[in-house]
Amino acid sequence: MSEHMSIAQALIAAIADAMAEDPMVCLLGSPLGLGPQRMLMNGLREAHPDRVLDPPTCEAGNAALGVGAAMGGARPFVDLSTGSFSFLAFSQIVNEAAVAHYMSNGKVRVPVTYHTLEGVRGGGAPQHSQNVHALFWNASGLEMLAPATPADMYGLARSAIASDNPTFIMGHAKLLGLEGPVPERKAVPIGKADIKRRGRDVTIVAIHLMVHPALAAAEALAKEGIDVEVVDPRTLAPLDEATILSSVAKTGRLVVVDEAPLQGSIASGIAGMVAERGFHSLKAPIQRVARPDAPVAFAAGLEALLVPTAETIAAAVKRTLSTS
Amino acid sequence: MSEHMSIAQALIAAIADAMAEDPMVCLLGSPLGLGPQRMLMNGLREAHPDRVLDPPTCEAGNAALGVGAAMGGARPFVDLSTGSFSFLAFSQIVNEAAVAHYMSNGKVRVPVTYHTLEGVRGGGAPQHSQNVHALFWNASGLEMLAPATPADMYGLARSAIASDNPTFIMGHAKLLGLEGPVPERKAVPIGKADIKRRGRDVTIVAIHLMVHPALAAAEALAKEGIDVEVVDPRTLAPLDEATILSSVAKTGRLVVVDEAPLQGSIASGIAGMVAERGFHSLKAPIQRVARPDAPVAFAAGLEALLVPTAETIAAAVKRTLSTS
Amino acid sequence: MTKPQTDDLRWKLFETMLLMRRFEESVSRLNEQKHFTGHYHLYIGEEATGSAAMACLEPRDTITTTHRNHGHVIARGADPGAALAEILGRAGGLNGGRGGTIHLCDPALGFLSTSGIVGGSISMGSGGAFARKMKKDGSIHMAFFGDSALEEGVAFEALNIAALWKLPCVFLCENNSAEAWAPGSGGYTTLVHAAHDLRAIPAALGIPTTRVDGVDVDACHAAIMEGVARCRAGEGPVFIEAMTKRWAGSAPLWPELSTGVTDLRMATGEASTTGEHHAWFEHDDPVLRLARTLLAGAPANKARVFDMDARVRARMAEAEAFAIASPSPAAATLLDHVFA
Amino acid sequence: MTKPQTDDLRWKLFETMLLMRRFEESVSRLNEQKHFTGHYHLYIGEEATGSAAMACLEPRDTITTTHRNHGHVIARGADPGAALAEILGRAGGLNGGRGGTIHLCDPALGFLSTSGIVGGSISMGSGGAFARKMKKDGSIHMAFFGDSALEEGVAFEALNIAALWKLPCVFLCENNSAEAWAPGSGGYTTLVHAAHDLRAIPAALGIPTTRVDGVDVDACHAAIMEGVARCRAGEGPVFIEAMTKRWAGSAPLWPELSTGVTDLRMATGEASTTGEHHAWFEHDDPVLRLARTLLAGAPANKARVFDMDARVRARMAEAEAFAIASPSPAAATLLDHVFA
Ligand SMILES: Cc1ncc(C[n+]2csc(CCOP(=O)(O)OP(=O)(O)O)c2C)c(N)n1
Ligand SMILES: Cc1ncc(C[n+]2csc(CCOP(=O)(O)OP(=O)(O)O)c2C)c(N)n1
Ligand SMILES: [Mg+2]
Ligand SMILES: [Mg+2]
Repeated sequence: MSEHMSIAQALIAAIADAMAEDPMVCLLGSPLGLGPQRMLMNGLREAHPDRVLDPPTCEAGNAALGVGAAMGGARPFVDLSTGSFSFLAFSQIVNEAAVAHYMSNGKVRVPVTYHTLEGVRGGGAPQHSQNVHALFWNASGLEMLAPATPADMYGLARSAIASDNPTFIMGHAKLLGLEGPVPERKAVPIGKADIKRRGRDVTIVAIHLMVHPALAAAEALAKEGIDVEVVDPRTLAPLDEATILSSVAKTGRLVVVDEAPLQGSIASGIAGMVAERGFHSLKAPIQRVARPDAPVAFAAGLEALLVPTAETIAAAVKRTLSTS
Repeated sequence: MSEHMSIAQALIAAIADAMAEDPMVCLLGSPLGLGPQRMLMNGLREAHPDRVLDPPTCEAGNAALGVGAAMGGARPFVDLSTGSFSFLAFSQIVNEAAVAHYMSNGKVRVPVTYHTLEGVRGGGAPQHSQNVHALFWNASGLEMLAPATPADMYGLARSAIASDNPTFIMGHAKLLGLEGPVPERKAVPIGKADIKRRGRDVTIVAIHLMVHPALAAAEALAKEGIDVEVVDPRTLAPLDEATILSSVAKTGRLVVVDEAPLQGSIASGIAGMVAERGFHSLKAPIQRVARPDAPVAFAAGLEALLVPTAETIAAAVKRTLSTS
Repeated sequence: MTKPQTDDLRWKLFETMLLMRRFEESVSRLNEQKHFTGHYHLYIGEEATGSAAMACLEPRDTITTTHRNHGHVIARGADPGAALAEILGRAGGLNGGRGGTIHLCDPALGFLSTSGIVGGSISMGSGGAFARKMKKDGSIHMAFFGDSALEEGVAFEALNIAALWKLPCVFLCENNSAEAWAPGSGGYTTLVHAAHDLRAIPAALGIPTTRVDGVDVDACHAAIMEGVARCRAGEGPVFIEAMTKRWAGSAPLWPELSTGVTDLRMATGEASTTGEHHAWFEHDDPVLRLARTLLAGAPANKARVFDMDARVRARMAEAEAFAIASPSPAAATLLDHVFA
Repeated sequence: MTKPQTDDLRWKLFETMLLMRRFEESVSRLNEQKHFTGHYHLYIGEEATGSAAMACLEPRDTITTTHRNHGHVIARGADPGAALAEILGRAGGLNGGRGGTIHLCDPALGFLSTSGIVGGSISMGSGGAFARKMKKDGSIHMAFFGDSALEEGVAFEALNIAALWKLPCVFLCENNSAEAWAPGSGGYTTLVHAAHDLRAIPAALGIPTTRVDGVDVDACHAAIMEGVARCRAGEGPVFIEAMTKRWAGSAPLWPELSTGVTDLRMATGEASTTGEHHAWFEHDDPVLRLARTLLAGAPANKARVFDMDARVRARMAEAEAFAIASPSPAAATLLDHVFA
């Protein structure tokens, strides 16, 4: 039975369903930020007062708590609040959670899920607007998810909690209120990209929040007769390279969109991967659409200049068509 | 007057010269690791007992000390020891040091230098073998240096200490003992790549320790009549894209080498940049040579399988020549 | 602990506190009028601490502060117009609109960093003090932080470093958690600490500690002055905990001017303090409290109090006008100042 | 505090401590013989703490430990051959050669994590205890860590969490900094803490603390048993500080078997303890100390002591042979276990 939900609702539903099924699932912190969605926590708190906890403000300690609890048999969902705060827990995630399974020769399992609200949120200024996915992307052993729709959020959050690996769900402050259908309450497999729109002329790989302006760009371009395919990797690590490569094999043109600063963005990394593995398919330069390499200014006018939009994405699509 | 030094000596010479010139330069921690080079610290300790300090084991606190001291008019050189320990200071570097200048509209300056010994060091196992440069690369506002020779270490360390920006010098445990000429004790400009070997057929962009196997590969290939150009960016951020692009414009073929895991490596990012900005020069797929996406095993035999070598680099060069 | 203050100092502090209060009332109004959006924090109820602290500092001293910085920046002498403009994200702002409410920062006034990362100001504070010590000129650093900052491990690390190296740092903890709500009750994050007495933490590291009534400006000034003197004398860091009740308007996640625009007639008895916030008006509002002290047994002071307020309000009206008139930052400046 | 222990328990602990000691002597020898390279840490001198601690735990209890883990893993019952093979980076190692000396870890024995990141074991320890508490079965967690771990802020954070939520965690601090060198003197990193007494830190958070002579196995067992009982009863965490002198061989940056292979005749008086390490042999070597206790007034025990040692040595000889014969991990396994 299809439901209609916001991404915030989908996340809470996933946590609630997982908690109902497994008494070792617990929630540390509140993943819904400062906006109106945060009220959705109330039901969860009431249903599981001893499994929904408000930890102190100490991201490293909370992340370590999650690692240890996961190793000890719990399935903690640890919220790290605003993206940049997850940097305080970098060592616990990258040095501890991500390597424990490998380092123990497969003996230790770390079924912890982390969640953060990253990205340019509106008035966040540099310290509350960091996109963090690109900075964790090089860490081997960490599953990284970036759901852009309620159905993907529900399904990937279920997979994350069920996964025996440490998993980092990248939430986005601007996505929480986004609504859409959740056709079925079922898990979405980790590591599988989703083609959000089929097309023949150009491939856009857009991650996370950027899926939406990419789809808008595709609609606008369709009116001009340009048929765009929009690929949403959904899982950033491990990346579904095959789906991206086969789309590029079909279209021959690639635009990669990421809200993060360009240098070291996932847009750049995916472009590099295709320049190696899909080179012969390419008919034109890959276009990377990302933020300029600068912190995010507080002033709304400056902030708006920084982030990719349907217009800048559409322009990049046209660049792949004009050069040959 | 040209001197002959190890990289460790060059680093200590740079710090010593900077301390002699400016009474506000100070050293927190010891940047020479566990090997025999560490004895070089003795002279520095004796010369400046009140400016060479051994802080507690608290990387975040030490990094924050560096940020605050730099804002307050000092020029601290903060050693973060083994690469992975710098992750404990991630927030101080990325959320505080890197954004302060921008966020204050240019009013605050943060002339702090960080240093770490990163990389696959031999028996370091996952937690002491992390390459960290790729994980910081997306942080806007941070200068990142990766000197591969004594002359570059001396010159870039001087530039780092003199820079009014936060600067992160990536040292490598395996580089400390490497010796070479330091023709002059002078600063090397931040943001300028160096062509370590000129050639016409293929460009290798190799960073950090990887410059050396890249040069070895070039020598071996020269014997087979393949003329390789080796570009060492030296500065990872801001990256000297122009030098890389003009080399690729000449050779039409690119191999990028990085010791970090492939996904999210700087190799991938540079490949992505060239796939956009140098696409029309490319005659063959870009080849990325990096570690597989896995933690570094302790066992020497496994460790050796992970890291790029002159042989794997040469093979990649040949792949750019065989596909067309 | 409380030493009687000179009247001159009291009047000076009163003017500062009034300016701080009227400033925050402007901020609240401008937010209601949608001149800016996003999360922000008001310093109302804590004015005694910040004004006293700034009165103890010299121009060469340095400061780090937090998301709850407006009061500190104003008390240290920042132009209220530029500060308001910054909160509105305007080109005329203290930081050109790049920082906003959480990051007001002016190094010309000794501010090194205004960080919204909890634990940032205290940990960078040790660094600021380290630089002061290197200068060997008797200057000191003051780090402002909230009670929750002591939940962050880096705060503990910074206290350890400061204690080890006898850094000249006044660690000024503004504990506003009394009567605060908490996330579970829909409120703003509040203290989650097993330490019943936060002073035990610096004390474990051998740092001398004092606790002071953060509403009593005389007491604040005396305690902070003593700490500052100790730092200046090279005796190492001190920890001062200033206790305030959480102002009702800062208890929910999003601030509200729930106690209304401050009516100084509450200090004279001409306006009623009854109702929900009675206790706050009577005991916990540092501005009203100091006004009562100044007025006590000195009816002649009444005119001075109200004149002062009128001048402050006029200054704030100008500041508001300046801020609202200030243009947005030019698009062409977007990428300025990424690097120095 | 010290309760007299039963003789049975003493003998059990003695056998464990002998195995720990002989194990480390093997490690040192294999390192000298270049069977493995890289930095490593020996547990010599701290055997009383680790053996007593493990004797207080039940099989279902969990453990986190550090870079100085060999003794813990052996005392908990890991196969010495597999442990040695791990240190040599062999396929037959406890972790297939992937972890090496710093990361010996067997979850089947309750080890959750053996982390070389200072502060790791204590902070993940609160997590381990959290999982125990969720299980509601009276099981507990024990976190081993060195004194320097308390320099890391995350340790403080973990103590706070454990105190707040009354987590069943024994925080066992092995303080080996007495008589340690320091980097300035070419030594191994040692305690850099402004706290004169580390117990003040957990105490500030309301956690009960005990300090115990880490060389006296009876005292260690009694103190730890008391702490374990408290945790099991659901009364929340405890902090125990076991004090040892830094074993001379661990004072320099790279360990050396400077006190030689342990000669149990030093306990009977048949071998001399004179020389540089006299005080250590007489007072600070927990193995010799317990041997003396067992022998005191019971000459008949002498044969049992030496027989036990002979058996332990024979076991270690087998373990060494196994480890050396174990092949290197197969190249084909390189990318196994990145993900579960
Ligand atoms: C590292 C980090 N974690 C979490 C937050 C979110 N946060 C913003 S203000 C705040 C509470 C701060 O309380 P306190 O330090 O007592 O200051 P107050 O606001 O009460 O003055 C929190 C948790 C943050 N800004 N930084
Ligand atoms: C986060 C981090 N910082 C620094 C180090 C380097 N290091 C390895 S062991 C050690 C000293 C640890 O001392 P202690 O915790 O007392 O344990 P001990 O070795 O004395 O048993 C240090 C600083 C590390 N491993 N991790
Ligand atoms: Mg507070
Ligand atoms: Mg120690």
